[in-house]
Formats: sequence, C-alpha cells, structure tokens
Amino acid sequence: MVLTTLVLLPFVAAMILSLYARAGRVAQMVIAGGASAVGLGLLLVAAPTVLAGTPLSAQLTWVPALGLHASLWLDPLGLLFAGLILGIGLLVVVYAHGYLAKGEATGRFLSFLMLFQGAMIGIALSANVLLLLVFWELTSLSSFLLIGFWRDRPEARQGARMALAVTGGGGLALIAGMLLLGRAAGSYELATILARADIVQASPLYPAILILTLLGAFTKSAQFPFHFWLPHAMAAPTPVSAYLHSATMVKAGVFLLARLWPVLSSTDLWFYLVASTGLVTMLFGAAVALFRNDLKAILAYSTISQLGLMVMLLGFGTPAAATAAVFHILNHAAFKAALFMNVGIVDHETGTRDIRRLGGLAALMPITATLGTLAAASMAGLPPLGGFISKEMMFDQSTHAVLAGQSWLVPILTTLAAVLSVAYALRYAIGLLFGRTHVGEAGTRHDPGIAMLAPSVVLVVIAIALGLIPMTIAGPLVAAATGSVVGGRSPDLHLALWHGLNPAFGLSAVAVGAGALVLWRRAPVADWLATRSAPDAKRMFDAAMRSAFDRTRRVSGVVHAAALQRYLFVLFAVAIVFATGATLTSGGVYTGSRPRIPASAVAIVAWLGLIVATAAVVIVQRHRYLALLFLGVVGLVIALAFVHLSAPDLALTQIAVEVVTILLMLLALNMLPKSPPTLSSIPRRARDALLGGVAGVGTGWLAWAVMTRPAVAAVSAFHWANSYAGTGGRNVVNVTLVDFRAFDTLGEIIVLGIAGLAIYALLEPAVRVRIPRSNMPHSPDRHPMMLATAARALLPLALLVGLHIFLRGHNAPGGGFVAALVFSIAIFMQYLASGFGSTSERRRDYDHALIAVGILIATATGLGSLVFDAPFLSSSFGYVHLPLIGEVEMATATLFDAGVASVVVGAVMMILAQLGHLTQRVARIGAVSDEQAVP
Amino acid sequence: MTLADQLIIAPVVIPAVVAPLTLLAMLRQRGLAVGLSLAGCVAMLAAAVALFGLAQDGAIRSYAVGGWPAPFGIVLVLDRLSAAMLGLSSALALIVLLHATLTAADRKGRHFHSLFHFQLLGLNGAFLTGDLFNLFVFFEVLLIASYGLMLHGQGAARLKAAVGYVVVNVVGSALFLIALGVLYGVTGTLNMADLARRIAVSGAADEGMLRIAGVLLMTVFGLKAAIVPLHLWLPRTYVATMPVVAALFAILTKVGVYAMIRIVPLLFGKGAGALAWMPSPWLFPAAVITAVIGFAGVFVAQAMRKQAAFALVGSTGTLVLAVSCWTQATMAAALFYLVHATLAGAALFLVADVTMRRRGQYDDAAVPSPRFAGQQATGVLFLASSIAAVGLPPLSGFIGKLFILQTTATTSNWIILWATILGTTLIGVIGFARAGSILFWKASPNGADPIDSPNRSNADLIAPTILIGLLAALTIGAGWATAQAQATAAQIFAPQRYITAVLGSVPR
Amino acid sequence: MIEVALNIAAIAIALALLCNGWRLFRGPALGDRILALDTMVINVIALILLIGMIGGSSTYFEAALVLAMVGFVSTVAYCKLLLRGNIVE
Amino acid sequence: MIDAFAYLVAGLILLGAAFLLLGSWGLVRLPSTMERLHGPTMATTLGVGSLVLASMLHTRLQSGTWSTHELLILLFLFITTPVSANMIAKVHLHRQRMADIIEPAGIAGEPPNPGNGDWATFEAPRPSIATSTADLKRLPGD
Amino acid sequence: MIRLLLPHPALSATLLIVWLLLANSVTGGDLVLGAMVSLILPKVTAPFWPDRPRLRFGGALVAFLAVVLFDIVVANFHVARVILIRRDRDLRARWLVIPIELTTPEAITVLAATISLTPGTVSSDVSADGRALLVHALDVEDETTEIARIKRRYEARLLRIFA
Amino acid sequence: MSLEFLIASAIAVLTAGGVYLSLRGRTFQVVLGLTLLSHAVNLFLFATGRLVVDRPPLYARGVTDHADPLPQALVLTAIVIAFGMTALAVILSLRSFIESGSDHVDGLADPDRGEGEP
Ligand code: NA
Ligand code: NA
Repeated sequence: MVLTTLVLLPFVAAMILSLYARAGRVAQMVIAGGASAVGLGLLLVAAPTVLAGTPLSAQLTWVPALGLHASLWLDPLGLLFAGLILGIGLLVVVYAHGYLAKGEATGRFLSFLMLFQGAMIGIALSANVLLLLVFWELTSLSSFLLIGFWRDRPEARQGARMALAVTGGGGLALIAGMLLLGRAAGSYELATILARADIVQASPLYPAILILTLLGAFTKSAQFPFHFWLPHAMAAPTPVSAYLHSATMVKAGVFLLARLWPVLSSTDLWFYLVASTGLVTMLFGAAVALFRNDLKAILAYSTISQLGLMVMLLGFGTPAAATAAVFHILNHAAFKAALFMNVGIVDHETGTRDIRRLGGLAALMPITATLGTLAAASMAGLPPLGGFISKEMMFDQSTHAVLAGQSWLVPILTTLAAVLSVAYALRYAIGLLFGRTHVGEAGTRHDPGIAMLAPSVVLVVIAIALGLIPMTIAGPLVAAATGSVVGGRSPDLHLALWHGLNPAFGLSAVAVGAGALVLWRRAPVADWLATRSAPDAKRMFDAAMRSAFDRTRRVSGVVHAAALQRYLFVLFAVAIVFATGATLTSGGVYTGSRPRIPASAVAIVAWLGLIVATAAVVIVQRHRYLALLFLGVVGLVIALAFVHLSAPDLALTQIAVEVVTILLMLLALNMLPKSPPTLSSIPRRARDALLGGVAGVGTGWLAWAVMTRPAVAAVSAFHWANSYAGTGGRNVVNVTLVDFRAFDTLGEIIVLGIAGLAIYALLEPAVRVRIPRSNMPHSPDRHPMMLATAARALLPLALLVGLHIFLRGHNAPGGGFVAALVFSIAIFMQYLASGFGSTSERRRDYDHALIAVGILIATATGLGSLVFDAPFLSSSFGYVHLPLIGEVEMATATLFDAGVASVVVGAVMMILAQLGHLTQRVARIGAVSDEQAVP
Repeated sequence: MTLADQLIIAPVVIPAVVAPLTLLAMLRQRGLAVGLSLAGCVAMLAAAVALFGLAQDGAIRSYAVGGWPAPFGIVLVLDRLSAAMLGLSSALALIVLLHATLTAADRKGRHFHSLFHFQLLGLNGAFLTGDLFNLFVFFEVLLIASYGLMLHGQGAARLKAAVGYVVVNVVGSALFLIALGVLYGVTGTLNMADLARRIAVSGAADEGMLRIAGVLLMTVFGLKAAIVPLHLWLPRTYVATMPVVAALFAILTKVGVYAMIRIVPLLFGKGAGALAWMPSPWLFPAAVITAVIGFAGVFVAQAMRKQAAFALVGSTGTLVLAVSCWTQATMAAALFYLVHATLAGAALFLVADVTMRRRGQYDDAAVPSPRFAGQQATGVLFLASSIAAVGLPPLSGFIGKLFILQTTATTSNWIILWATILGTTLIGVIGFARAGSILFWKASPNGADPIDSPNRSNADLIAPTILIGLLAALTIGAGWATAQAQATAAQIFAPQRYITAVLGSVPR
Repeated sequence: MIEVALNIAAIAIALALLCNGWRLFRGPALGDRILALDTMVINVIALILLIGMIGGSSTYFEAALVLAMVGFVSTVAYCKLLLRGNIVE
Repeated sequence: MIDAFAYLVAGLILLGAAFLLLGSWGLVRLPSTMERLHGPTMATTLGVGSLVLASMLHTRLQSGTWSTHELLILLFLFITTPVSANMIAKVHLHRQRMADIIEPAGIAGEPPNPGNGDWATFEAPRPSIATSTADLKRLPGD
Repeated sequence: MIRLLLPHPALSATLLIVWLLLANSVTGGDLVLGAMVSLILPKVTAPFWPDRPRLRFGGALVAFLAVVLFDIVVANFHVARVILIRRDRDLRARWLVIPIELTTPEAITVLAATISLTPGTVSSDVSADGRALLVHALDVEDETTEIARIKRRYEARLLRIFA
Repeated sequence: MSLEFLIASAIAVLTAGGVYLSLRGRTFQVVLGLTLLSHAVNLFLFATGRLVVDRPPLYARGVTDHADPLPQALVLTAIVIAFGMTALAVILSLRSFIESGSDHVDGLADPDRGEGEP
C-alpha cells in the first residue's frame, strides 16, 4: 500500500496539475511539492524497517502472460534512490517557484516534473525488471517533454529530440537485455534474478545480456561515447537540469548497474566493459568541462565525468568500490543539484551563463556565492566536504584495480581525472564568484528570494554534513544500500574525513595541487583549443541523422511515388513468382485423367473469334470505339460458350451484364479524350507483354490441370439432390443463389447497391466540366423517329419478358438478377431513344429507395425465418391450390429474389441515369458550339 | 434455436438493416438518419459484446445460414477470434462514427452513414464466415464500401488516389477468385473446415495446385494487409482520404492479417502434411521489410496523415512478424498487438484530423505554424497516440511489443526479429518526436497571431480521447487481454476443434 | 436426318460467324463494323436456337430472347454515340 | 407422316442456315456499307424465321407439345432489325457528310434531297414529329 | 371505368398473347397471371404512350401482314440471287426518295420497318419535315416503279389501318 | 482439339491481354484490361466445375449426369460483383479526368496536350 502510494502519488499529482493547468501558481506548487513531501514522509516512516533489513514489498498481478507484474519493493538501495528523488524533487519544486517567470506555464512544467518523479520512483521501487523497463522509458519521455519545455527555442527542441533518441534507443537495448536476462534467469522478478547469478553468468546469453543492459545504462548515464546528449539537455529550464540531468535521471543508469550488480558483476567482461567505460568517461568529461565557458555546459560535462566515476567504481566489482559508488551518488546529488541551482540563480539574475562575461559575483550576491563555493569545493573533493570522502574512497579503490595487467594505469588515470575536476571546480568558484567583477548584461544582480535560495541552502548543508558527520546522517543508509548492491551485508563501513596517511590521501593532495596548477596554466591550452575544431559529437549525430533522413526520404519517395502501373506490376509479379515457386516446390502441376471433349467446328470458330477479338482489343486499345466493339465480341463468345457448356443462367447473365457494361463505357467514353498518345516506351511494353504472357500461360495451364482432373462434386451433389426436394426449385443454380448460398447473394446485391451509391456520389456534385470537345459536329437528330417509336413499342414487351424471367427463375434459367437487368435495359432504352423525361430528376430518389428497399426486403425475408425458430435466410415453400389457376408454388426465395431485383434495378438505373445526366450537363455546355459547327 | 444462437447473425443483420434505413431516412430527414446510424452502431457493439461473452466458454459455435448444414450451405462461425475481431471493429466503428458526427465530417456527402454501415457489414461478415467464397463476397462488400467512404468529400487528390486503390483491389479480387477456383476444382468444397479436412488427405498430385492456391490467397491477404511489396497503394490512399475515414480503415489492413490467421493454421496448418505452414518462408522476410519500410516512412513523413499511414504499415509489419512464426505463443502476442495497433493507428488519424481542422491552411503538414486553438490538448493527444503507435510505455503498444519479443525469443529468427522490432521502434520514436516537436512546439513566425479557427468547439477532442482511454484500458487490463489472446491462440492452434464444431465429429 | 441438317446448319452458321468476324476486323467504315457485330448477334441467336434443337431442350430460349433485345440496344447506343456524341439526352 | 414432318424440319433448318450464311456472305461480299446493310435482313427474316419455325416443329416432333415462345424471338427481331439498319444508315450518312471523315459513298452515291428541307440526320426534325418523352410531357390531354 | 381499367386494350391484348406465347402453355394460372400482367403493364408504361394511334384491326391488318410476309420471302430469294450472282459493277443500287402521306410517327415507322424487312430495301432516314422516306435499294431497275410499288402495297394499306 | 484446350487457351489469352492492358497508363485501357481479366477469371471459375456439354443443371428426377451447379452460381456472383466494380472504376476514371484534366491513371498531366495540373 505504501509502495503503491509512493509510485502513484506523483502521477496523480501530474494528472491534477495537467487538468487544472490554469490554477494559481502557488496552488500548483503546493500540489507538486505536497506530493513530494508526502512521499518523502512515507519513505521516512518506512525507512527504519527497511534499514533494519526487512524490505517492504507489494505484489500486484498485472500481466501474468508476460511475467510482467506490478511488483514493488523497497530495499535500502531503492530507499536511497527514492529519497534522493523525492527530496531533491521537493527542493526543485520550491526552487522552480522562484525560477519560473510569471507568464510561464507552471502547471504544465510541474506536471511534467511530477510525471518524471513518478517514473523515477517506479525505477527505484520496481521489483520486476519488465516493470522497471516501463518506468525507464517513461523517464526518457518525461525528460523529452521537460527539455523541450521552452518549445519555441530550437535548441530546446533539438536537445529534447536528441536526448530521446539516445536514451530511448538505449532503453530499447535494455528491453532486449532484460528479456534475455529474464529468459536466462527464468523469471522477471528481481529477487529471483538476483539470486541466480551463477545461472545467468553461465548462460551463453550472458554477454548479450550484459552488453544490452550496459547500452541502456550507459546511454542513460551519459557514458562515453553516448554522453553527447547531456550537454544539449541543458536547454531545459535549470530546475530540470538540476533535477533530471544531474541528481536523479542520469543516475538511473548507475542505479541499474548497482541493482544488477549481484547478478551481472564479478566477471572479467563486466570489469573491462564497465570499469574502462567509466574511467574513460570520467577523464573525458573532466577534460571537456575544463574548457567550456557556459556554466551549464561545465556542469554538464562535470556530471558526465562524475557519472563515469560512479560507473567505474561499480565496474571494479568489489564491495568496497560499490560502497564508494553509493556514497558518491549521495554526494554528487547534493553538490551538483546545488551547483545547478546556483547557475540558475546567476542566469536568472544576470541574464547570462557565459563564465567569461561573469565574475566577482560574491560582492553582489554573497549568499549565492557562498553556497556556490561550498558546493564547488565538494565537487573538487576538498575537505571537509562529502566529496572529499568519496574521492578518497575512489582513490583507495583505484589503487587496487588492475587494468590491462597494469596496476599503475588506473590510479594514474583517476588522479589525472581528479586533477582536472579540481581545476574545473576551482574555475567555477574563482571565475564566477570571485576575481574581477563582470555582471552580465541584465537582471537585478542581487541574491534572489528565499524560494530560490532555500533549496540550495539545504543541499549545501547536506553536502557539508556528509563530510563532517557522514556516519551520522548517511552511515546506516549507505551501509544498507551497499548491502543491497553487493547482495548481502555491506562491508564494514567507515565513513570519515580522515583515514590516515594512505596512498589515497596522497593522490588527493596531488590532485588538489595539480588541479590548481592546471587551472593557472589553462588559458594557453584553451586558446590553442579554440583554434582547433575538435570532433563534435552533436554535429556528428546531427549529420548522421540528417543524412539518414535525406536518404530515407529519397528512397521512400521513389518507392512510394504515385504509380498505379508499378503497384499492379508488383502485384502481378508477386503472384507469378510465388505461384511459380509453389509449382517448383511441389514438382509441378499435372494434367489429369478426365476424358476430354472434342471440339466442334462452331466451337473452334467461336474460340478463334475470341482469341482474335482479345488480340484486337489489345492492339486497338487506343481507338476506343473499336476496342469496345471487339470487347463486345469477346462477351458474345463467352455467352455462347456458357450456352454450349450447359450454363444457361450464366449465358443470360453474361449477355445482360455485357450490354450494361458497354452502355456504361459508351456513356463515359464520350467524355474521355479521344485517342490519347501512347505513354510507355517499347521496352516497357515488351516487359509488360512478357508479364502478361507468363500470367496467361500460368493461368491457362492451371485451368487445364483443373479441367482434366476427375470432378469432385461432393458438395454440389447435395445441392442437386436437395434442390427440388428441399426448396421446390428445379434450377439448381438459382436455388443455390437464392437458397443454399443466399448469403452470398445478399452480399452481392449489397455490393451492387453500394456501387450505385458510390457512383451517385461521384457524379452528384456540380462537376466542373472541362472536357475537350471533339472536332466532329453532331447530327441534329436527337431522337431518331424509328428508334423512338420502336423503343416505346418494345418497353412493355421487354418488361413482360423481364417479369417472365423473374417468375420462372426458380425452375428455369432466369431469376431476379437477370430480370432486373432486363427491366433496366428496357427503361434505359427509353432514355436512349427519347431522352430524359421531366421526371428524371425525381427518379434518382426512387433509385435510392429501390436499393434500400431491396436490401431491406432481402434481409427481412431472411429475418422472417427467425420467427419460425429457423436460422437466418431459411427458406420455406409450399404449393397452394387456387381455383381456376391450379397449383401455385409459393416460396420465400421468390421474395428474396424480389429484393435482389429491386436493388439491381435501383443500382443500374442510378448508374446509367446519373451518368446520362452528366453527359447532358456536358452537352448543354457544348450546345452553342454544336449549333455553330453544323452548316 | 435460442436467442443466443441467433445472435451470431446480428453483426451482419444489424448493418444490413441500418444501412438501407439510413439511406431512406437521409432522403427525408438528416437527423433521423444520423440517430439511426448511431443507434445501429451501439446495437452492434452490444451484440459484439454479447457474442464475446458467449465465446468465453471456449466452445466454437457454428451457425448454418439458411439451415443448410456445412459444408453444403454457408456457415458462420463464432469462436474467440471472430468474437474478438467483432468487438474490436464495433468499438472502433462507434468511436469513429461519433467523431464523424461530432465534427460534421459526415455531412460532406449524402451516403456517409449508409456506406459506413455497409463497411461494417463487410467487416463483420468477413470475421464471421466459415466459407471461403463467402469471405470473398464480404471482402468485396467491405472493399466497395471502402471505395465509397474513401471518396467521401471528394477532391482531385482523393479521386486520383482512388483510381489506384480501386484498380489494385479489383486485380486482387481476381487473384482471390482464381485461388478459390483452384481450391474448388481440387477439393470440390468451399467450406473452410471441409477444405481443411480435404487438404489434409489430398494426394501428391494435387499438392502443386493447392500450393498455388495457398500462395495466391496469401498474396491477396498480403495486399489487403499492405505487406511489402504489396503495400504501395496504402500510403497514398490513406493520406488522400478523410482522416476520419482512414481511422476506420485502420481495421481494413487487419482484415488481411485476420484472414491469414484464420486460413493458414486451419488449411495449411500442422495437419496439412507437405503443405504445412506453407507461407512462412516468405512471410517472415516480407514482414521484416514491412516493419522497416513502415517506420522509415514514419521517420521521414512530412505530414501527420502520411506518418499515420506509414505507422499503420509499420505496425502491420510488426504484427505479421509475430504471425509469421506460426506458434501458439507468438499468435497470442500477435493478437494482442493486433488490437492495440488498430486502435493506435485510428488514434493517429483522428488526431491528424483534429489538427487539420484547427490549423487552417497549414493542414497537417509538419511545418511550423502560428499557434492554434487547442494546440496543447492536441499535442497531448498526439503524444499519447504516437507513444502508442511506436510502442513505448506506458500504453499497450509496449506490452504488445514485449509480448511479441518474449514469445519469439525461442524462434530461430529471433535475433533478426528483435533487431527489427527494437530498431523500428527507435526510428519511429525519432520520427514522431521530430514531427510532434515541429507541429506542436515550434511556432512560426514567433509571436504571430494565432490561427483564427471558426470552430471554437472542442467536440473533436472527444473521440480521440476515448481511443486513448481505450488504449490505457488495454494497458491496465493487459493481464485479462493477454489471457484472452492466449486462449484465442490456443483455439486457433487446435483446428480440429473448429473442424469438428463446423462439420460434426463424424467425418463425412 | 434432322441431325445431319443440324450439323450442316451449325457449320453454315460457323462460316457466317467467320464472315461477320472478317467484316468486323476489316471495316473499313465504323458502320460496317457495327453492322458486322449486329449480324453476329443475329447469328448467335440462330446458333442458340440450333443448340436448343440439338439438345432437345428449350433451356436456352431466354438467352436468345434477351440477346435479341440487348444486341439491339448496344447497336443503337453505338450509333447514337456516333451521331450525337452522347447517348442519353 | 412423321417422316414428312422430319423432312420439313430438316428442310427448314437448312433453309434458315443457308440464308443466315448468305446474309453474312453479303456482308463480306458487297462493295460498301449501304449495300452491306441488306445482308442481315435476310438473316433475320428467312434465316432466323425458318429456324424458329423448325424449332417449333422440332419440339412438336420430339415431345408432342407445341412450343410457341420461339415466335417472340422473331417478333423482337422484326421490331429491332429495321431500327438497327436505320441507325447504321444514319451513321453512315452522317459520317459521309462530315468533311473530315471519308467513307466511301457506295454505288448509289450521295442521297438525293427530299425536296423540302433536308433529311433528319442533317437537319433537326420539325416539332410536328414528337419523339422525345420530354416533348410528350407537354402535350395536352395527358 | 373501362378506360381506367383498360387504358390501352390493344396493348393489353397483345401483352396477354405474348405472355401466353412466352409461357408456352395456356393453363388457368398462365391466363390469370397473364391477365394481371397485361392489365398492370399498360398502366405502368402509360407515360410512354401519350397519344397512341388509333388502330383498325380487321381485314386490312391481316391483308397487310400477309402481303408483307409474302414479299419478304420473295425478296429474300431475289436478294440471294443478287448476292450470289451479280457482279459489283452490275449492281443497280439506288437511293429512293419516297414521299409519304402517313402522318403519325407510329405509322411512318411501321412503313419504314416494313420496307427494311423486305430484303433489298433499307429505310435510311426520314426527312426533317416527316414527308419523305429515304430508302436505299440494292438492286432496282426503275426507281419510280419501285416507289410506286411500295406506296401501293404498303402505304395504302397502312393508311387504312392507321385511320 | 478438345474443348478443354479451347477454354484453357482462351483463359490464357484473356489473362495475358488483361494483364497487359491493365499495366497501361490510361484509365480507359486499364478498364479494358480489368474487363478482360474478369472474363478470364469468370471462365476460370466456371471451368473448375469441369466442362459438360448439353446437361444444364436443371433438376429432373433420375438425372445424374449434369453440369456442376455450384461454380455456375459462384460465377454469377462474381459477374455481378465484377460489374459493380467495373462500373465504379469507369465512373471514377471519368470523374478523375474531369477533375484533373488528365486520363492518366495517376492523374499526371500530359506534357503534349497541355492539360492537367502543373
Ligand atoms: Na450469389
Ligand atoms: Na430490307
């Protein structure tokens, strides 16, 4: 409960803050600070128990399938971290209240800050590595938001993106690492994992686990060469820098190393990777820090260096080194947060952060200067401050470390780093606070209000206390936390300023002396460096990013260009390649044993007609009237084939559909440009022809293979047997359509209905007509007399035929669909012959209604069977004996078919009428030129 | 038959009644039509939830349309998979419809509501049917409705893109029919369960043809799912259409994946002998490239809709990566991710819509603009939906990806798979961060007057917020959802139960 | 005997179709081609009648009937288009 | 009797086939569009007509029942063939008259003038011949 | 009342006959259904028959049909001979301009159709004023004789039918 | 020659023509191609019921030799659907042309005609 509250509290605060973004600043601060304070209070209450060796834990089942549980625990290490997060969080909130200007979006700022705080607490308290990952990535996200808080500044946006890219990327590696770790350990619960070091380290996955985990930790903790994002994260408001980018978030990597120390450390690989990375980072960061002029950059590089130090210590793999690391976490948090706040004050009051333009601030801001000096001293490792003790411990450990077989290497290098850190710390204190007075260009130039000062006072007091009375204020905590790091009781802990005259003290002294010396001789080196262009990681990162972006964009642009021809080519090619592959894999597609039917002369002639007509369509593709004529031949031959091959329904349908299609094309054709130029080159046409040829041969061969196989009529035999007996219909095809597979037909008419609607919509709006008119003048005879008269005579006859076809469909070729097409054609014939009547505007609403009502009739027929406790679309039929008339079959299927017919008439008429309407509009526009053209 | 038995037909019948009714109502009174449409959507969601509840007992229910038993008639099959898909599509539909109505996007044409319900009809039919030809029919229904919806609002760009979309899909349908023809020609049946049974006992002489039918089916499904290289149509189409329509289309690509999940384990699963898991050799590499191409598109996209479209491609790639392993465990992960990816993709489009309607001439282009009304709220929604889309915590995408990574860890390709998923996540993160920081942070010119927005209402924020809420709920309820996914996967990988449920236990 | 006649008739119609095809492809005038297609439809109607007689069934009758109606419509539509540049006005 | 009947059927079939072939042959053989227009009339009238008769008798011969629906095919063709021919002729005349399209005029040459005005293809018909339904709507008494 | 029920008796009768022909049988059911259809369809199509011609059924009509059928058969054989035997250069193709006295479009159309249905002549156009028919003849010796024949055999009878 | 060969080769030629035409750059050609392709597919689907001459699937007692009705029903459905799709494709091409002034499938301008969008 306590743990859950601890984790949820900041999130709740964040949510309240974001929902009440317009609340007063004080109220917002109270909410944010209150959440931190309450958390801190809870932590203090829990501390005694935890430090006594009984971790708190809470288990909440979340995703058992993944082994992802909301398992929380509070062990000493977690306590240390949570305390840091909440404590500094509280101070930062207070500080931010003073720091942020009145107009700033405090609510948004604090809600992001709380979001971050929650994520960090989550990391500290996670007892499940997958849960830890969740919070881990959340810190990257909230950091992104906070760095980009001043959204109008380009450096803020860039810094935020870079931080997200690097830390987020590292987080992804960490995901892989944790998953592998869980796999190797057999559990994602930390307690279990930590107990299985031997299993994990024996696993072949261990190197991968280690490297991936380190990628996560190193990116987050800004270890070389992933350090470059951190200085740019300084674009964030200073409270953020103090909180995230020095005291807490960047230490998440260190925390992770500490957390997994029992299971991952004490191997050579660990030592080499972790210790040397830390060492290099420590040196590198310190060296760069010395030559930066932006106060925040100096602190940022110093942070990199200090993080390197902690990583190196953890890398040593010894309990004592781990102790030093843990203690330094504490120290660094105190002095670095204080320093950042200090910089924030300076920036706030003077309007600049350039150390070259500042100096002698001690006179103007004595309190600020005092606090800064003390914090810097701790950073330099000067007694009697906490920094001194941890640096001593570090030196002590480094003398025991053997790198590359050389025992002197590590002490020398760490001393060098310490020298540099003394130098930059001194530079900060002397350059900024003392010496010649520069005061920047703006601001009030005096100590700020209590809100900005108090937090650093607290921190500096802690930093001093950590030096003077370390055992009292941090002893138990550090001991216990180290205990959790090393997985057992901590080594005898003795934190004190004075350890006697040992090598460590010697190195410390050397470092201070040499550091002062270096600072004194710094200027020439700085001048020399200024003339050199050192490789800049940010610039490299940006260049790499930009180049990746440009290249990807170019490639993606080319690949995804609007090119239907390419889409189709790829589609055909994929189908062909896969089908060919499938054939090869299976050894072929074979001719079967079914006896073939000899072809008659008529069949051969018809076939010839089809082949030639198809070829002609392809050849005359650009001459549209001709192409349509030849297409008509193709349709005719296919209809004939259906007649010959025992498919009267198909023949009927084919004939009726063909003519509607042709009418449609004729209507549309008139408005398309005539004989457009050829588009594709000869090689392209050859390529397409080849593709077409292969597709054709393949499909033909497949058809051949099917047709020559003995028939498998398992399902349709049932249809044959049950058609008359079960539905009263003799036309099995029709019965299949309206009964066995009526569901298909329902879908099919819906397709047609939708096509009608879609086409209606396409032609509905006042289309801006700009159609090139043909040169050929038209005949003035709009409605040829013979045609008009004959069409009128044909109308009732055609309707009669349609009705006949509809009624007999169940037993003989025909049915609702064909009947409807006949109706439509008959009506359309009137338009063709006599033009639109004055009702044509209104009849489009009828077409809508026909479609809608048709679908409703078909569906309602289907639903009718539900009343009789039968499934949807169950048919029913019977024979009614009527006087005079005799036996009459009544089948629900007929009603269904009526629905079909209604939809088809509606859709077809809608399409044709709507298109006719458009051509009329076009004609009206062209009418004037027509009259002129005809002599 | 009990009412519960009859309920299976509801997801098809409700839109089949509502769509024509709204069409009729629209001729008279617009308000009535909109009311009908919304009510229909709610009813459908209710039916879907009820069916989902029904499927919880693990039984597979078969509904013989017209009373004709399988394999002779068409059957609908309710199992965990179809129930989940129905629930997903109904929920998404209601949210999208709400958004369309609230933002008056539905007023851009007369048929929006009818087309919308026809679209749902096609989707639901496709999810429920147990007959392969019927699946084709419902594919056509959902396609042609999608053409209509895609054109909603019209405009030159939309028309041009629609030509490509329609033509490609018409060709896809042709391939589908050829595959169906081969299957019928060889086995004499179209019922999926019956096909499974017959393929399992088919001889070597038929192997080549069945294999061809299989790859053609996979090509068609791959086209619908937009798997590389068959994805080329998608970005153009989804960018050209109205974002609210594209949001609904988020589920269209999933229909392709659904069909694969439905067909492969059943027809070409472990029982298929030489044909077992036939599509896997090429599906995996295609999925890898799809994920990469998709997120690379997210990385470089210059507008929100384009980014959303590519995110959809990328997420499909991720999804198919998991699917293509064809194990029960990975399938569970895939199913969870499928639900997530659909909602997240839709959220991206809705947020793009919100942005467009507030940003005036700046549209959704990733260029700096003056401040606009509701920029912060929109920004938060964008943040949330992009987090979901790339799969960062705390939203369900992260859990989905973890699930996939975890379950694929024991497959032979796990290194490529993991590298792909994690690498593309990073690319996606960078892309969204770039776009978001330009769109919602950068103001240009600095201090310019805010964009004058004629519409002061914040109603357009409701639907995307609900979607994000659903994603959050999916995260919080991930334990339940993953358990559902596992149970569903278990059902999918026990095809014999499906066959028995449809055809009865006695082999005919 | 009827069978022989039917076979001869089938071959005659096949030849007639070839003639139509030749004119259709040859043109030269567009009117010739339309006429050829129209005649082809008439021949196909006859062929369907013939097939009906060969099979001894009236199953195909409607196909011929619809073809008679529909062939006319498409012929007329072509002509109307050529005359008026528009078929519905 | 049956035999004679069968002979009649066979004869009709052959007659029909012959005229179908002849009609199509005319289409190939005759020199220009206007002449070719005469071929299909034969195919429709005596060609299809004989076959329809044959079919009706054939049904009678086979099943003993009268089949009449074949007559409808003939009815349809009789209504439509003249109109098709008329329309094709109009197309021919129209395209011949247009300067940029050269279609051979045929043996009969250019059509003579009707005396008063011109042919409908060349000149808009007088409103006295009401043909469009749009016009009809305005007629009184409806 | 009758007019309301049977707006177009001739059409209804025709439809009933056609329906029975279609049905290929004359049962009670066919008759009833046919009657229903032939009552409904004329009403449905009424807008397309605004000024239907008055027709006289009877001897004139029968005679006309008989003459036409006879002429068709004869003309078929004539044209067959022309196609088979006549060389192109001997072909006497002519344009005939037939002045007509029929006035209604229906009557003119029937005349034109009749001309077209007899092989050897094709009605190609109507004059804009509806007073002349343009007929293409495949093979005629004398134009005037042919025009007179057409007017005598067909138009005269039609004038009586369409009174 | 067998009927099977005629049908198979017809399918082959229709497919080849359909594929070739649908790969052209003009909407009208593409529509032609789709029409040919749909003919090919319909014939293919029909052929899967095997070829049977003169035995239409009209039920009569005792008849066992008949064409397979199921593929015919499927083809009918396919024809109707293809018709709807073709109609839509035609109108869409037309509308796209009206809107963009180009009948190119991607709405690209024709350089030599001076139409379309810049
Ligand atoms: Na159907
Ligand atoms: Na004639």
